[in-house]
Amino acid sequence: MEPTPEILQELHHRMVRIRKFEEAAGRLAEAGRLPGFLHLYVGEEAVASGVCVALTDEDQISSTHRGHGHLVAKGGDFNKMMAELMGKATGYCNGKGGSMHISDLDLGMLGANGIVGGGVPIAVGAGLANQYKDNGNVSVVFFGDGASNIGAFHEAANMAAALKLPVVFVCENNEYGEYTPREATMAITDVVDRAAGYGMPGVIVDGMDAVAVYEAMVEAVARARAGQGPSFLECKTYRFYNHHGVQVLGMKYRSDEELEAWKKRDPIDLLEARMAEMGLMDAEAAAAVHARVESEIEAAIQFAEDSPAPDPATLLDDVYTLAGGAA
Amino acid sequence: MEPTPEILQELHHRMVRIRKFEEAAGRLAEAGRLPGFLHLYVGEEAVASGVCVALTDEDQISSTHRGHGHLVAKGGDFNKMMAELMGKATGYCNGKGGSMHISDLDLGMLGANGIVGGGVPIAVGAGLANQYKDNGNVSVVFFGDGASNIGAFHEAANMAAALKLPVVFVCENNEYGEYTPREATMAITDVVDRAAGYGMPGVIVDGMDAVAVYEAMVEAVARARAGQGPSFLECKTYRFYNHHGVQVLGMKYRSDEELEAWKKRDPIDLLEARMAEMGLMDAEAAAAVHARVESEIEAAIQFAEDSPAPDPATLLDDVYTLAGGAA
Amino acid sequence: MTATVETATETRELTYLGAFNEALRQVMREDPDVLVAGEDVGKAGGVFGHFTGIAEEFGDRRCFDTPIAEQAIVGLGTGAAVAGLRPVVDLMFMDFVLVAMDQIANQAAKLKYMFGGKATLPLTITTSGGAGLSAAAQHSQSLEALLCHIPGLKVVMPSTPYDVKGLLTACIRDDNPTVFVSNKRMLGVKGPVPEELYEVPIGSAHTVQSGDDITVIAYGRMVPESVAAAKKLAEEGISCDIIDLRTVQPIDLDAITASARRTNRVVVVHEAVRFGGLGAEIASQITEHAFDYLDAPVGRVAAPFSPVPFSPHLESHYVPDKHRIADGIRETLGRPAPGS
Amino acid sequence: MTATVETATETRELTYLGAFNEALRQVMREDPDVLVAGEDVGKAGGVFGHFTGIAEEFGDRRCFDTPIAEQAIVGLGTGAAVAGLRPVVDLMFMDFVLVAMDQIANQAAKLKYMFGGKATLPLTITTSGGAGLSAAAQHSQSLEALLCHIPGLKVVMPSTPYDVKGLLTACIRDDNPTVFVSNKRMLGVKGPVPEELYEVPIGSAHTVQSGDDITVIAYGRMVPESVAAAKKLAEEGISCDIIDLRTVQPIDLDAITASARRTNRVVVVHEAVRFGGLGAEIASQITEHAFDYLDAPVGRVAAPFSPVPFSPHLESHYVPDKHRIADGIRETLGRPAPGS
Ligand SMILES: Cc1ncc(C[n+]2csc(CCOP(=O)(O)OP(=O)(O)O)c2C)c(N)n1
Ligand SMILES: Cc1ncc(C[n+]2csc(CCOP(=O)(O)OP(=O)(O)O)c2C)c(N)n1
Ligand SMILES: [Mg+2]
Ligand SMILES: [Mg+2]
Repeated sequence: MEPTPEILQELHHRMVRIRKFEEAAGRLAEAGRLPGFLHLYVGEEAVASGVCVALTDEDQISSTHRGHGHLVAKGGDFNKMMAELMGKATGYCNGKGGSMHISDLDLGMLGANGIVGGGVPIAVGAGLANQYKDNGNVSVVFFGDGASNIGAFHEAANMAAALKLPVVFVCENNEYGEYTPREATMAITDVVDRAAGYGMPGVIVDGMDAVAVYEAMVEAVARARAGQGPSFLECKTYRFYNHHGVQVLGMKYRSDEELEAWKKRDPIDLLEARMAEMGLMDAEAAAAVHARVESEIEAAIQFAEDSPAPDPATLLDDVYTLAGGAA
Repeated sequence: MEPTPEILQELHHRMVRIRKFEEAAGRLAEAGRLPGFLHLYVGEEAVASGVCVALTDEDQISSTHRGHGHLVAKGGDFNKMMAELMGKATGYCNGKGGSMHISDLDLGMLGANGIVGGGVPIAVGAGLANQYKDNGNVSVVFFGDGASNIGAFHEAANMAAALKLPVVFVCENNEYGEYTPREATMAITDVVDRAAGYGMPGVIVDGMDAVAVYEAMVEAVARARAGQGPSFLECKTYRFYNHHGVQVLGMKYRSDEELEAWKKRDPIDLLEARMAEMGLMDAEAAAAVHARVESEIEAAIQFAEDSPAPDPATLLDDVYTLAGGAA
Repeated sequence: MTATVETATETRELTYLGAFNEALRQVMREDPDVLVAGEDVGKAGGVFGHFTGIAEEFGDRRCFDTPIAEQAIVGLGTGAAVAGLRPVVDLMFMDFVLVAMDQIANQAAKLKYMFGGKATLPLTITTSGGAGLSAAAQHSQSLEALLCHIPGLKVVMPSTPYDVKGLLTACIRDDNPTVFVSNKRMLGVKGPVPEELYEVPIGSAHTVQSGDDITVIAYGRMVPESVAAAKKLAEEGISCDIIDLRTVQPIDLDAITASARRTNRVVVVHEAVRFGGLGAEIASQITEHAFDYLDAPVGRVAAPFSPVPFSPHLESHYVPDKHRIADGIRETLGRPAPGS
Repeated sequence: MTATVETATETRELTYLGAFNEALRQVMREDPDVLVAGEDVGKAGGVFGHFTGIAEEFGDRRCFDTPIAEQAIVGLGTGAAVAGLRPVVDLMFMDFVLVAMDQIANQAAKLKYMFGGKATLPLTITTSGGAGLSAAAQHSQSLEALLCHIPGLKVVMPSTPYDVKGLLTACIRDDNPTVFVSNKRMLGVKGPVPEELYEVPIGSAHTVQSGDDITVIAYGRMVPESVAAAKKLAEEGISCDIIDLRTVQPIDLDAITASARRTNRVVVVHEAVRFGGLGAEIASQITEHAFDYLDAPVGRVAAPFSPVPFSPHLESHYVPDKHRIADGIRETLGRPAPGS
């Protein structure tokens, strides 16, 4: 169904929040102020936003190594995110997880994951819990085109279909897995061609169009909540930066033309243009949103900088749950 | 193409060899004369025979836990097979592998496998070797309906398609994985629906009709030899005995009606009827084949019985290859 | 654990398998969040019979068959646990742990820590291990050493029906990922089992018999084999202190060190391959904590360095038994074998 | 290996990564059956640069990118090896060994034995392990203990460019499944490397420096850390005999026992988690073979029992370094820390 102005504002706001957070993270990384790996979501904002605006806070998502965008879209807290990226005690994971394991179970964000495909069975497990509790919640699996080639994805997709679980599989097809193009790793063009093999309905969506993603997602979620089982969304999208970090490798694995063509379809520009046409947001209003988010990001960076490092005494905490249980 | 009389004789002969070997093995197992697990191929003879008659001795196959039929169809030696099942030193694996690991690399039989799906990537690897050596050989993967749900199958099928390897995927869909019916473990009826997800052509074949399997296989093999990549054959078949051993469990997991309906389409009866019609084999001639094979089996049992047990001193042999290499 | 035994009101004989099934039923009756998933666990009740009648009693929403997909089976349990259930997932053979190793060791075991503690994972993985059934190299392994090396997991390997019931209960009630390993060759073994539900604490060993000359540490099927060996050795005047570890992660260091300090000689016994097996860790910890008390290096009786052979003629020489255990004990005691 | 060094005609400095790349090129030039497959190993030359220029020199039939499918990558190598090639397959991070564990441990490692010897598997699996890059719990592990417990595999973990070249050559030429583990933090380390192709025998340790007070056994990045610790300890009058194991399966028992019998005290150092780590096996074997020579239990310096934390503030306390190694050595020597 045609989204309301409020929905459009929400889609726009979440995309801008992702974009600003990621660009700030990229700057910090290039300045050597973030440890570890950093997989930026810039360019793919329409997918996470379109998907998560169609969800409730109780619905769950499982994420990937490229997880910041998913968490921001699910309502993640900038302070805790930035602090986690810096490895501070105030971060989402008390500094123990970092970018690749950032998570917020209270928001139903079941974690970024360092293992490609590793999060897929976990979201399916959450789907089992939702079905069993009959709580009407839905779990969503974000995964890449490359992840669709790994066994864990296949097993979990088939499991979800066999058990008719309330799960939505969202493929972020950005045409590359690290530095290797899709054509080198699969003989199909559309990952959604795999849905039929699980007995799931599947659709292809313009992953640069937040509204299109949102609309397709609303249907998939309704289907899941109605107990009709899982479905598959393939979102055609593109990452604007390198696989990790910002700069592209010395080695060229994507052409400038290709990159520029995709950038012409920047998901935020597209939505702002559309909203302007509809008279819902002029340049000034858009700029205001950008500015507000930017200042939140600045505050988050400050918060993270000012936060204490984890106390070495906590190194061995939380390996096990001590309360309850027999141990 | 319509098979020649010689091909029909060959199909019939291999099916009878499988049937007689398996029934003898079943009798020995019930008499407590075979150690370990025993997964009989009875009922599915048309698949292994139809596939292997379309192959040369240089072509390879990778097998499953239900592997005797595949080895017999590829030309396996009854003596070495029976001796291996009895755990004798004269067996194919010197008694170290048994039923679940029976193999004959000289015949291109890359081994039965105790891990469902475990043999799939291995046959794909053999396909890589064939492509690299450009030797025109083809490797064939036998796998069950249940195996199509495991990650290793998915990864290897996609790998074969991505690398355009000369591999044929032969699914033995007998509608059950152990005691669980297909409907419980997948939301599709035809496993071949997965082929499109790998960009492979796929066909459904009557797995009780050796000629149909053979004809479909000839096409798939030609395609592979021509460098056009892998293809997928789904053979609808049924096992006449229990998942392992002969008797059905106390617990009934298949109805008598279902079993009887399939037995009415016994692959050997079907081919004998067809050949009789064509005037290629009368009851007497068929009986002669059965009798000849039976006597070979009896000899093989004798050979195995008379064979020595493995010398305990060989327990630690063949863990590593000692000749050559740096070690 | 005698304490717990005494609290038992009604005790009668059950098999190892029966104790498993009863514990599961009783836990499922008390906690509606416990459900069971795995290959052939539903209608068939499991290929070994662990789950017989569970689907009938609790319905197929609480005990159901899954596709052959070990990674997804474990992940199903992990996700369901994080989302508030208390799942039991079954991996038919312990060898299949290798198929699901990423989901077990990179996911289930690490999630809580990676999330800074903000996750609870009351997941129980049940599986069946051990050799001696001519099941060959891919259906006979004892892979506990791989699991015990992974922080975040707890692993139990009971040797009696009593411990099966108490440890399975403890595993399911535990808020961490636990792995419960049945021994395939002990499923029919009978022993006293209280009717009511009870826990055997994870991490506590059990002294099977007291002795003064040497400490024998074993678990799973190697416990009865060690007892049989000790009986033989008693005739030679050797008195063994036999400790059933019961839990292999964490191990009961106090119990084993105390015994080692008293007997001054120790032999560790397991079915798993010797190199890199749990025996090495146990021997090292004992040596670190009782070095001055030891009169000989800690002995290890385990499988040699090869896959498990199929032929019974070979397998019988592969798996440790009472004879090889007795030899190992004599060797550590520096006693000649009788008649030598 | 000094012997081999002397036979080297031309020696110049190469990085750890450069030595890997050169060995691979030279082996591929001499043997057309060697090919390389893995994620991003083709056009990109590997995410760490191990395979830079290989596809350019040998073409994309001999060095190509695969899908993200670790099980199929290992199986591809296993099948190709059985069918007569000598493949090198790469698993980007050692943590991903867990994803492919069935294909490595149930298939590649066991095929030959299960087939009664009738298979040859000249397969090399290359991977990169080790912590210290804030890569967190799923990209920092040292999982050699899991591989070393599996009969059928050989595992090497070099610490110098010289050994990288010699061991990679030996692994690829070996007719068995081998696992070559690079240490992610050593890729830029420079050292002398002969120009011509040579092998460092699999299974032979190397004495890095001779000493009399204690034997320090390490491998991978813990070797330079141990050397740094020894330098510090020398000032305290402690002389260390440092042995670089280089191969962790099989281990060079003769070399380590001989040293242990001479120094009477031993410390084993590794990055992996202590519980169930290789240190336990090494300590046990030394204790078994040199019990009467030991003045103290074999010490172990290793990672504590937790996943690898992300934050550098925590990780620096997790991974063993020269300070903790020095402390471990002093402890085994019963020496107080200076200033205490
Ligand atoms: C099991 C596993 N294999 C390989 C990697 C290394 N790796 C990290 S991200 C990535 C590419 C993933 O591609 P895709 O799924 O398309 O996601 P994208 O990065 O394009 O968003 C790879 C190969 C990994 N983390 N886990
Ligand atoms: C990884 C793994 N999981 C489970 C098993 C146990 N198992 C052996 S055969 C089998 C059923 C296989 O079904 P299918 O692939 O359809 O082959 P079929 O037995 O029907 O010929 C199962 C579950 C196994 N051997 N390996
Ligand atoms: Mg991608
Ligand atoms: Mg089947």
